[in-house]
Amino acid sequence: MSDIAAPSPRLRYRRAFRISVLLLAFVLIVPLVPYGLAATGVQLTNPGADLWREVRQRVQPYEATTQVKDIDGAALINTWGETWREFRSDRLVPIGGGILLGTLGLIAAFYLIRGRIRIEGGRSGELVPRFSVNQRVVHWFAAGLFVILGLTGLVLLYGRYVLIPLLGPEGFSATAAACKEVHNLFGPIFPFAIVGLMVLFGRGNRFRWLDVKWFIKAGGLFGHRIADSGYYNGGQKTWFWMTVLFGLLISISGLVLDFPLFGQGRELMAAAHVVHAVIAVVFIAASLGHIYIGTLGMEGASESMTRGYVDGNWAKEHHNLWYAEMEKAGMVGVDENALEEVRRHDDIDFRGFGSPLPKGGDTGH
Amino acid sequence: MFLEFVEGPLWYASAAIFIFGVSLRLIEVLTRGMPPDLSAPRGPGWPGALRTLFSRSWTAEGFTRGATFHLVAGYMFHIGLFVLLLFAAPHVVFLEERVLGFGWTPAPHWLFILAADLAFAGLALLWLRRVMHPVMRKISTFDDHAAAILTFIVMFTGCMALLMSHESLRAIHMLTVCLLLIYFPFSRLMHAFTFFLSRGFTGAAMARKGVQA
Amino acid sequence: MARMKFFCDAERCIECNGCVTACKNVNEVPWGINRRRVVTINDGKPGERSLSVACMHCSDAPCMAVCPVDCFYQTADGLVLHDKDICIGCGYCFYACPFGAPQFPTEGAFGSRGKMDKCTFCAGGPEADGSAEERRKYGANRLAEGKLPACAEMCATKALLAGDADVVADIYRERVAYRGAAGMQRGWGVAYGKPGVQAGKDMKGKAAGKD
Amino acid sequence: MLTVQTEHDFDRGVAVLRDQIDTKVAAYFSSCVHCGLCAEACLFYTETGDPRYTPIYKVEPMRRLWQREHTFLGKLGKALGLGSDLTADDFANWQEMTYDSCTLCGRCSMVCPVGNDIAYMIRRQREAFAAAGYSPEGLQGASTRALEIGSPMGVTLKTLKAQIDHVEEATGLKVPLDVQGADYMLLLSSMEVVNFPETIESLTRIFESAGVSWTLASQAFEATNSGIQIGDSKIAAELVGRVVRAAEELGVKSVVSPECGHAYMAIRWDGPNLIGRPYRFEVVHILELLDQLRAEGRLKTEGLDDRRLTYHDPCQIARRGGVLAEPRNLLHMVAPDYPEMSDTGRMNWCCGGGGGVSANEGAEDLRLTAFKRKKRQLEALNVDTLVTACANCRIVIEEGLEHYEMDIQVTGLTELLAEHLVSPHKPTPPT
Repeated sequence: MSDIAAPSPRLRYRRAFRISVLLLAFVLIVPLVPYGLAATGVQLTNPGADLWREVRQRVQPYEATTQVKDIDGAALINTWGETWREFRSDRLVPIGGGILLGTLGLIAAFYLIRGRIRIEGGRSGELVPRFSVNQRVVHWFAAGLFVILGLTGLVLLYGRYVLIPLLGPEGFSATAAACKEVHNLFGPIFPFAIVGLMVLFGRGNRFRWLDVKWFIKAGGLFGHRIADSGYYNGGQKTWFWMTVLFGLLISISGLVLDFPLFGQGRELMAAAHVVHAVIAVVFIAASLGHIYIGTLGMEGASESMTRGYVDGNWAKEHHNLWYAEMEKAGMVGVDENALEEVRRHDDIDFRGFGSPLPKGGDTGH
Repeated sequence: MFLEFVEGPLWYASAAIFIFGVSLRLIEVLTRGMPPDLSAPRGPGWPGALRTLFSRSWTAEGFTRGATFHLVAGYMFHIGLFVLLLFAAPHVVFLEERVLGFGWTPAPHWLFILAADLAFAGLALLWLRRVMHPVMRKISTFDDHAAAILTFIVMFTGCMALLMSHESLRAIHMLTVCLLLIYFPFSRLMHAFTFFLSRGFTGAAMARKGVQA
Repeated sequence: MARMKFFCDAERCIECNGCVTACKNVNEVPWGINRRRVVTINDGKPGERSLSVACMHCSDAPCMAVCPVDCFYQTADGLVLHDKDICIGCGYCFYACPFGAPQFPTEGAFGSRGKMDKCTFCAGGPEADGSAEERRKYGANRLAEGKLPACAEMCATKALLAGDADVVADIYRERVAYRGAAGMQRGWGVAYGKPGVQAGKDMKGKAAGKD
Repeated sequence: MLTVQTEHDFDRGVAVLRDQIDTKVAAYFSSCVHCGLCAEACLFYTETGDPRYTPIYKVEPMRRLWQREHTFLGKLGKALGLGSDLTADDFANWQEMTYDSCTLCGRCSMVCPVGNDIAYMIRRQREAFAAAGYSPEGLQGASTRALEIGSPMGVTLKTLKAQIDHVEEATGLKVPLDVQGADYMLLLSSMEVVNFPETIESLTRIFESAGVSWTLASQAFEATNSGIQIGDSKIAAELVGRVVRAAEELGVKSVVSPECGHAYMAIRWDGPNLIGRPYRFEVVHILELLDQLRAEGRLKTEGLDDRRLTYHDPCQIARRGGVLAEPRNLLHMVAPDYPEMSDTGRMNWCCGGGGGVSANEGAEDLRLTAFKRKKRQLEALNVDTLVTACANCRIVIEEGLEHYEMDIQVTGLTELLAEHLVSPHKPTPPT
């Protein structure tokens, strides 16, 4: 050891005492600091603060894990939920209802103003084949499905407001349960019906210049002057393509919702529901028009889908160009049995792709 | 309590009517009598009967064109119905608890859905053709429509009760099932039993002549 | 009447999953149903945090709003419960819920969604309190017995708090104050619509020591 | 003395119809699901498109009776006075469906999914219609002639003898008549005797060169059986009985059924059941006999036929008779690679004139419409010769071809073989 002179003991004690006091003061005061600061309202930043802000603002840069086996388990907050809820409660229900009731109103009004569209020339009694057996079968197959799915769907959408008051919660619960199961079980058949319609009704449904003119004349719905049209008119073609497009979209979105077994998450299903519901409302509204004009709205129209034949004058007045072609093909005024024979052997294709059009004959160009 | 009645007395009653009625109908058919064929046969009849029993499950050679619709829709309906009837989970449970005392593995979810959709689609298509096609419309009787529609209703109510949560729905399904059981023996549905006879008779008769039917 | 709330303190949660276990145990929930789950954020990284999440019993509950059969009801305690006899298992509540609380038995009749199941704040369902029927459908009804939810009681670090909103708030306020942290009532803003209680306001901790 | 019912007697008809519903018919009716597939198999439907010609619809009167008297709901309805019983009008309205539009070809019976033998049912319904007198005049006349003269076409032994003389002149061969103990007793259809005597000539040659011991029977040379066509089992039994008696008197080993469809059906398959006992002799179809001779090497032909020909299966011989391979074996001797028609063998299309339709004047137009099916089949092959083995098919097809102005020769298989026969007795070359 060195021989530097060590400090005197008194000095050593004093230093020790000061240190102790300082330490004590520190120990006593430091814990009070946050209180003091808090009292003065000064904020200290917390290490997790930014993270939590992000979480609450539902931007999700963070990676989350959970031990729970659940598709959306790790998501702390479902960012879509509120949006979807607002869509369903504040838009879909009121606006959808408005559209549907509005359509009914319009149709009623149209009926009151225009009345039933009669066959002006009266019935000629001569038959013109319009839809083959297969076409009619597939049409009614799709139509039946559409009605079942439409009704059950509407019950699920509006039952809470319309049916609970009538049936009571338990009664409606049973109804809704039935509707849900029926809707879910019949749903998957619909795309096949749509494909069937595409296959059997596709022929002759291409849009042409003629259809534009038809639309300009509004199909002659208002003036009594009927617009030119071939086998299908502009309106029918629109309905056909609407059916195909909507049918496929509604089927796809429906399947996403129907089978929650393939790991699709909430967001996807909520989105699918939006698509499904919006299309459904528009589709149903449009179908009301289709049903009206096919039955009550126009004399002689429904027979084409029930018996498969239309009256010659009806054809002349609503599908004049097609009538001309059928006349050329000698297909006017023949009786059912003769037509059965035609269906079999002539070069006019009545089965399968059964539009009664002369082979290759393409109406309305 | 309605459910109790439907699943209890009504169920047993209709099951009894079904069994009694079917046997009655079969006896009635078999007791009509059939004189023995005295002509010298080319070959024994029974192999032909056996053959036709299966051969008529498909269309005759060169006859597919006219029969495609029935072939497809027919199989859709019958296969679907078969799976639904015997392999739908609630049915298996019901059969085990109420009828047989033993059960078996029910069909998985996907198979059930597939079967149900096939059955519904097939039945609907066949009935629609019955209404639309001139031949079927001509030869169809009230019974044909009644049987088809009743079957559809039974399947439909079954589908409604799928959630298996509401007694009322279950009761409705059981009720329609009972109605079907009661109607069955007196209707077109008897073909489920007599087609064995028909195919057999024809097959045997043709085989005696040395023709494959 | 008290307003019952959940609160989970991320600064305390150690992801022991005790709450999850307690919930499953006391409510005897079927396999695959998770009324409560623990979510860990940035696992194994600096700033890792865990949270125990379940139904927050929202004041303006989205599930209630979208249910097509209107099977939800809110108790005087502000708990959002539902009636399984009414529920048809459509899954809408699951789409709408911010917290992913609604659960569905994966194999109901033919795998279509069965009846929804979710946290009841250990308050059972519409059936008579403590009835066997209630227990079968909804699990425990501890509230009726004067107890708090099992998950919170089980929490070893007292990260998960359940009970009267005021009391919970006070406890938290105190922790924050002590911890000197900014408000972090994650979930509250979403569930109860109020902005998070800011530290530093009104320091009278009447629930002090309850911790 | 048996007579043909010509007066309308509805009640008798219903009584008979009742007896006709045996186990088979009952099973068939309770199996039928009215799918309508049989229509697609029936040329009367496919060529007219008239749903009334759906085979199962043709037995609607029988079905109604069955439904009313053999099903619970039917009996109930009857008891409650619901529904309606059969009326004479039903018989009147269904005569066309029972006779004009069905040749009993049995194609429908081959396609029925539940296996109903509809031809069998129609045959049974005819019993009732015949008994009630709701049968076509043509068939009534034919049956009467068959009973009284011995042949539906009024061919007498005298006529036959004349033809025999002609044949013996042409061939210089003896045509054996009433030879005791011959092996084979040959039957002829009056159609052959009158319209196609060349068949007799051909057979005489073939048998001669093959050294077959055969004979004709003056008591029973007629093979056709109008009773089967009109559907009167008593008449049918009487006509079969004549053949059986003759055959057993002459003590022949076998009776040979000629190229005639329903004749074969009558004598081979229905006969024993009609007379109520098995035969003491066997029945073979001429094609079976010829094929046997071919197999034994006793039937030799030379040269191939350069004509483009095909074979038409007579329904009662092929589908309903089981003679399917024999004609093809024989035809291949002279035309090894002739083309078959689209639907052939057991699924062949009828000529449209079988089952008494050709003898039914009222059905002529319908028959010619139905012939369009055969027309299309032939056009598809564009053949110039059609070989068949049924005199009735032959005459019907010739009429059809003439009506549609198609240039196709129709010939019998036996005749064709005779033309190629290796023997000192060449046929007179066709001039």
